[in-house]
Amino acid sequence: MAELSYRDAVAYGIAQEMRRDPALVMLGEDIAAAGGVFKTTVGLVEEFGPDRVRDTPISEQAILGAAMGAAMTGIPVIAEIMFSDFLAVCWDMIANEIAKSRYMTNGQVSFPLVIRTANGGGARFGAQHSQSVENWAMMIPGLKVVAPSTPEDVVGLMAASIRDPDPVIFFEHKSLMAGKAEVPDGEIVDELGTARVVREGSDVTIAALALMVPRALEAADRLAENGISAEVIDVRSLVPLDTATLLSSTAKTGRFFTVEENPRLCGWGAELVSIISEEAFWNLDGPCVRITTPHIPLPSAASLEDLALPSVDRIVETVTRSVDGGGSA
Amino acid sequence: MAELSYRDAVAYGIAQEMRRDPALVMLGEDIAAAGGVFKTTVGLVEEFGPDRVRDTPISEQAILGAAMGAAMTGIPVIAEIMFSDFLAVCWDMIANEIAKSRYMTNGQVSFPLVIRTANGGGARFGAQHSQSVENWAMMIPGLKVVAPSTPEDVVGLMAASIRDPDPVIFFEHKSLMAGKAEVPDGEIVDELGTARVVREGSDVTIAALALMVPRALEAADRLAENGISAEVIDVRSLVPLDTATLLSSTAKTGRFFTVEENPRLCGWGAELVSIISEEAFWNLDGPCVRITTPHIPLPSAASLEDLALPSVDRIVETVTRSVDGGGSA
Amino acid sequence: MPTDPAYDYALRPPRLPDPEDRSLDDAPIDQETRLALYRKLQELRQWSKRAHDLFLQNLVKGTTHLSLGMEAIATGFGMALKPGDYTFATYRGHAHSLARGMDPGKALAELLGRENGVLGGKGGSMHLTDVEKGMMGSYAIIGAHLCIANGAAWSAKMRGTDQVAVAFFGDGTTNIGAFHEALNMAVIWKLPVVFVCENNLYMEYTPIDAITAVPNPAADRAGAYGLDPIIIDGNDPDAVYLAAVDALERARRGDGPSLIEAVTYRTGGHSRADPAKYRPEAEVEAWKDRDPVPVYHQRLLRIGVPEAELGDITREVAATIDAATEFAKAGAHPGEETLMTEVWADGGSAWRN
Amino acid sequence: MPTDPAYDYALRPPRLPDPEDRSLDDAPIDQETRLALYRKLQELRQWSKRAHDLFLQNLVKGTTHLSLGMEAIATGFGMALKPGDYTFATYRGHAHSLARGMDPGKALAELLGRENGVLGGKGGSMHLTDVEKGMMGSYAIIGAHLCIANGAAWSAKMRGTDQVAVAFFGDGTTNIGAFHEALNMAVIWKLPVVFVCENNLYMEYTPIDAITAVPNPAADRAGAYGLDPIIIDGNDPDAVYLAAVDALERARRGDGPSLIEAVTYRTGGHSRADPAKYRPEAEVEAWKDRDPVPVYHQRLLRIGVPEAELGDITREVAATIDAATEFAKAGAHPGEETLMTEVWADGGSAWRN
Ligand SMILES: Cc1ncc(C[n+]2csc(CCOP(=O)(O)OP(=O)(O)O)c2C)c(N)n1
Ligand SMILES: Cc1ncc(C[n+]2csc(CCOP(=O)(O)OP(=O)(O)O)c2C)c(N)n1
Ligand SMILES: [Mg+2]
Ligand SMILES: [Mg+2]
Repeated sequence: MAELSYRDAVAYGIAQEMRRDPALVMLGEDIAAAGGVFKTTVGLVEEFGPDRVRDTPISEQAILGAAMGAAMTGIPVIAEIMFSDFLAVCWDMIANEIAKSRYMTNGQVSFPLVIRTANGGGARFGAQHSQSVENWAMMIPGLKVVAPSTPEDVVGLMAASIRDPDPVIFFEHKSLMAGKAEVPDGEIVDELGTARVVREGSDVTIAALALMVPRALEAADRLAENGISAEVIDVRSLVPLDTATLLSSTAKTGRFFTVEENPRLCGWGAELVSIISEEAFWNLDGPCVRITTPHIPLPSAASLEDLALPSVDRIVETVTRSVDGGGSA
Repeated sequence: MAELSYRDAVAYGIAQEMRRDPALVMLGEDIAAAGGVFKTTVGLVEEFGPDRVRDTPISEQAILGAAMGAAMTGIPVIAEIMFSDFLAVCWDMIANEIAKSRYMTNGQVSFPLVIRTANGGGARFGAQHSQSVENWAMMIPGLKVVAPSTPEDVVGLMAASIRDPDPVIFFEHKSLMAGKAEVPDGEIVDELGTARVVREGSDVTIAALALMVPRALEAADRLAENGISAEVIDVRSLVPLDTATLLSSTAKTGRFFTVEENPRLCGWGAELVSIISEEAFWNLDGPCVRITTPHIPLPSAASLEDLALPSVDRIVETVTRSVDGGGSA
Repeated sequence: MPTDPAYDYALRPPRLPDPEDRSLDDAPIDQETRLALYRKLQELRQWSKRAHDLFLQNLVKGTTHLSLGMEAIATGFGMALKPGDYTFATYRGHAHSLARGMDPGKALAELLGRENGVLGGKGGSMHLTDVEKGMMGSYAIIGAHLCIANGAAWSAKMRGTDQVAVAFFGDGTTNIGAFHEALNMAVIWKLPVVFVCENNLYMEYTPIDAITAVPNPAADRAGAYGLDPIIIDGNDPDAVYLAAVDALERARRGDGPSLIEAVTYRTGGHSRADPAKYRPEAEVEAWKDRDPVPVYHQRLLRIGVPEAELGDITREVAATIDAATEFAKAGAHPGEETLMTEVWADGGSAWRN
Repeated sequence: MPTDPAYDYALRPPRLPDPEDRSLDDAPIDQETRLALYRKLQELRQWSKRAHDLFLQNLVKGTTHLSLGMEAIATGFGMALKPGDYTFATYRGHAHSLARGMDPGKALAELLGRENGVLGGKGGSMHLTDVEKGMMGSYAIIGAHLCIANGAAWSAKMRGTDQVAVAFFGDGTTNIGAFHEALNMAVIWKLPVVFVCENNLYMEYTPIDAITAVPNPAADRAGAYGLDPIIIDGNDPDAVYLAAVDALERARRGDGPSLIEAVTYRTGGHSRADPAKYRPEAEVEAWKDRDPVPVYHQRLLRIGVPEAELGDITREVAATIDAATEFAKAGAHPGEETLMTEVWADGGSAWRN
């Protein structure tokens, strides 16, 4: 049992897998000697050498092309795209090539490939370096999508993503990097497609992801003081999606909320709400409510960014108001 | 009153606006002498000359960069991206630059800019030339999103999009191109953010877009034979979204369905269902149900593509089963 | 297979290949190889014509991009590539697929959207792939596959094999960003990859000169990556073969990538929808004289191959293509049972439990 | 402002600028202009240092990318540009913004995330923009703004003005696809645009040579677009000014774009998070001798400007920067009332009725 920061858990998880599979390689900008701009790959080039931990030019299309070509010819690859906002400059590689090629070729190729990227706000980096784009990935058939909220999950889901023979987009949250937690000794391998009930409750279900998980948990504490018992689910994996856990929790509580950092329209919460409101309709005691970043680009100033991202206060107020009045967000 | 194909309506609508505003220009691949690969820009270079209707290299980032830079310095622009799948190669320009720059600069710049693109399936073009990506655009704050289903709407919404001072993504559906309809004489200018009830009904509300509108209408005919009165709404504009029309129809019918061509996860239907199931919850007599393309890349073979896209049969069956049993899609 | 490295196959200016040029008659290529080149050329030509006939019969539903007139490039490279090598092509990838040994029947069946197609009907005309044969895919969005070819080359290098990846693309593709990123990475990582620009003078309907800052869209960019400019007659199977052998050898030696511009012309339209009316008639006529099939036929006659032998090859190929057509037409239309398969490596498409 | 076109300001090999080089002392630039250059240089330097101090006081919350050591480029161009011209910069855009006349207080306030910031706190350090001054934005994702600058240049051409657009970017940016697309389009459309590569030898933490196929990342690519390779000493305000005047003239004459590689070095880290330990100490030392402020100071003394005059300028600038700091610190933190404004041209952000 060692205490590990979320940041360090990234390199820890990758190292576990690079030791296990000598074929596994990594590429990205400034990931080798510099250890990554978020210091998430510190020590890897020292242990595994520059052929396995490879610096690249600022050529995101070439990075993912190299990753794709290597993966489809038998080399498992981890590619880093520094900020998730930059997925946009190589979106063709992700959405049109990597995601579709297995289906298009009727299964002739596989893509043991993980695209890691720093996602999310809270660092006052402004609209082009703060986005939560997990919904971009979720909407593309052929991609698996993971977003851990704890150091242990970083390690375990990293291992699961690397071992998965399909392409996984792995979102590391910028504002969770510094957080520390105990991580068990020995090999850690988690399972994709499994949500986790991180707090049990009986009145409402709150589904959250990444940075929103600790906020939902804190909100649940405050809601408990107000007499509302909230069950909090860390969704962890958007694709595959653990609908069973979401549906059974909602069947129990009768109320479903999401806490989302992505902007409002077509977020992952819209998908979850649609599933719940179709399949658990007769269990619902009131409307499903999404607590999201408003549908605006993210502002840079600290005071504005704090207003934009879902806060503990906003979660508490929205859930309370909704439970009390059956109203809207 | 003249009969116009959807295809011809595109050039007709653009010409109306180019005559009105001598500053308006257009650029894209093979749009000038060739008249566009879908023949949607035939005659424009002849009337307005090669300086206003400009062929480009295969450089989608440069195309949209040119459009953005021109728009922000006072020249209204229409940019064509040949197939909507190719939005992925210039997604950074759209999602990170064009959509965000007004907000980031606190309103210093405007983008009188329309990005036209051929969207959707049914042409047996395979996974990289058949996507419905209107949900990609809807999820980005700062973009307006339009998808007409009739020749008259093509003309009127094109004019509204061009006159709008904000960036609009204008989706032209490949499989509607050949369809003809009467279009009134004289100037036609429609309004963004207005859905249209294209068939009134009392039992269920069906929201559809583009190619799915005629299918929903045909399904409504068949449902009527089965004793189900369907109200069909052509959503037309995803951003701004006419929630008033959707909510009031659902308040009347008590049941809400979407017919969507985009793949299932995080489609525009998920957003609509989330809005309805939050704000019209107490009006609902049963679950909201989405009828979508499954969450797979689109296959090329005619037999497979027909199975993938929502068909009239599937709409009829799903609505009937749901109304009868309250069940799922 | 090794050729005389000093042999000069480069296209001399003017850029238009000269059909009267006899200089490659005595190229260091043995007759057996040349007959194999001729057979391959016939196969690609006859297959493409058959695909065209099948459109006209309305049996091909989507779009299709033929290589009619351009087959010498796929032919020359197809002959020079070794079994383990990797080919990456565009939507105009039929010739390259067949040149690697894809079954012509399964290829046609794919165009017809049949279950017995090489992709079970899922991919279609623009995505022909046959991984077993080293045909790593046909990519329909301009640019990406140059980057992907790098990845396969990188993989070969990491695995310590002598495999080479070859990416074929058009003149128009040299103006998209991915071209630039791919070339730079290939050079800095010294990857065993060969980039082959099929310069058919048109990007779809627009002449390439109208939209490109330099006259030779690929060769004039070679220097930007420290590479040699190489321009060859893309209508001459011998010139292509010699250039291919050199570039592949260079890659196998560990000397890194090459960029080859093969000048050619397509006889037909860009795709089935295109009557190709935008081209000056004189240009079309001039290139008719350079059609690789009769031009190569003449060379073989000049170097002493009996006409009858060439006739036999042509007829044998015709029989193959007929059989392939029958095979394709006999295929069933794929149904519900395959729609949802092969999104994931487990064979399925489940995104939820 | 017109300079002697024959005057040679190009950097001679070796690439490292030589601080002992006296050849530009007699460059055809009048003393008034040179004093203005010196004042601008001081302003950019002192402002950047102040921004750095404000981090250390933990008043700047996000990231920041300073131009310390690189200010001569913004200075030289800032002087050569006319009021209507367009500047497009990167996240490292403070110097370029100030060089166009952005209010130094509003610029600092933006870094501090205040309501009185030039963007009301919405954009932050990486997005400084002042459209009234021709500062058309700072773009934080590599590559895009070269394409956007083309658009502004195209617009100027369509409107028949003589405006020129200038895009500044780093050495690392030459390896992204958008660079290639932008250059090609600028040339074929003969746009009045100047591309200025600030080659500070590093892409973030990685030496540019390690990841680039050619030694001069911009100049060695010029030929790929039919442009002349131009390399200048980016630490010499006079060299930059002369090159800028030439390139702007060329653009205004209708002769199309230029690509200029200005060699420079940043004194500090890539961004506030970076201690810049990855650089060899000898290299850092060597470049200290080439710091544009003392080097230019020496030149002005050599050509007869009294030391006292330079001292006055320095002190006047210091007073401005102090006032700017007070202005910035006094700003309020923006609140709820601005969060949802200016998504759309109507000033609001409504996406529904
Ligand atoms: C990114 C992208 N933009 C546009 C297209 C549409 N498109 C298909 S083929 C083609 C022309 C390609 O020209 P070239 O590279 O010369 O190849 P050729 O077809 O002549 O073999 C275009 C523009 C595309 N497939 N991908
Ligand atoms: C598309 C993209 N990839 C990566 C980054 C992250 N990044 C920011 S600055 C930078 C280095 C840029 O180097 P260079 O172009 O030389 O400019 P410099 O910072 O040295 O001025 C990188 C990689 C980015 N902003 N955008
Ligand atoms: Mg071509
Ligand atoms: Mg740099």
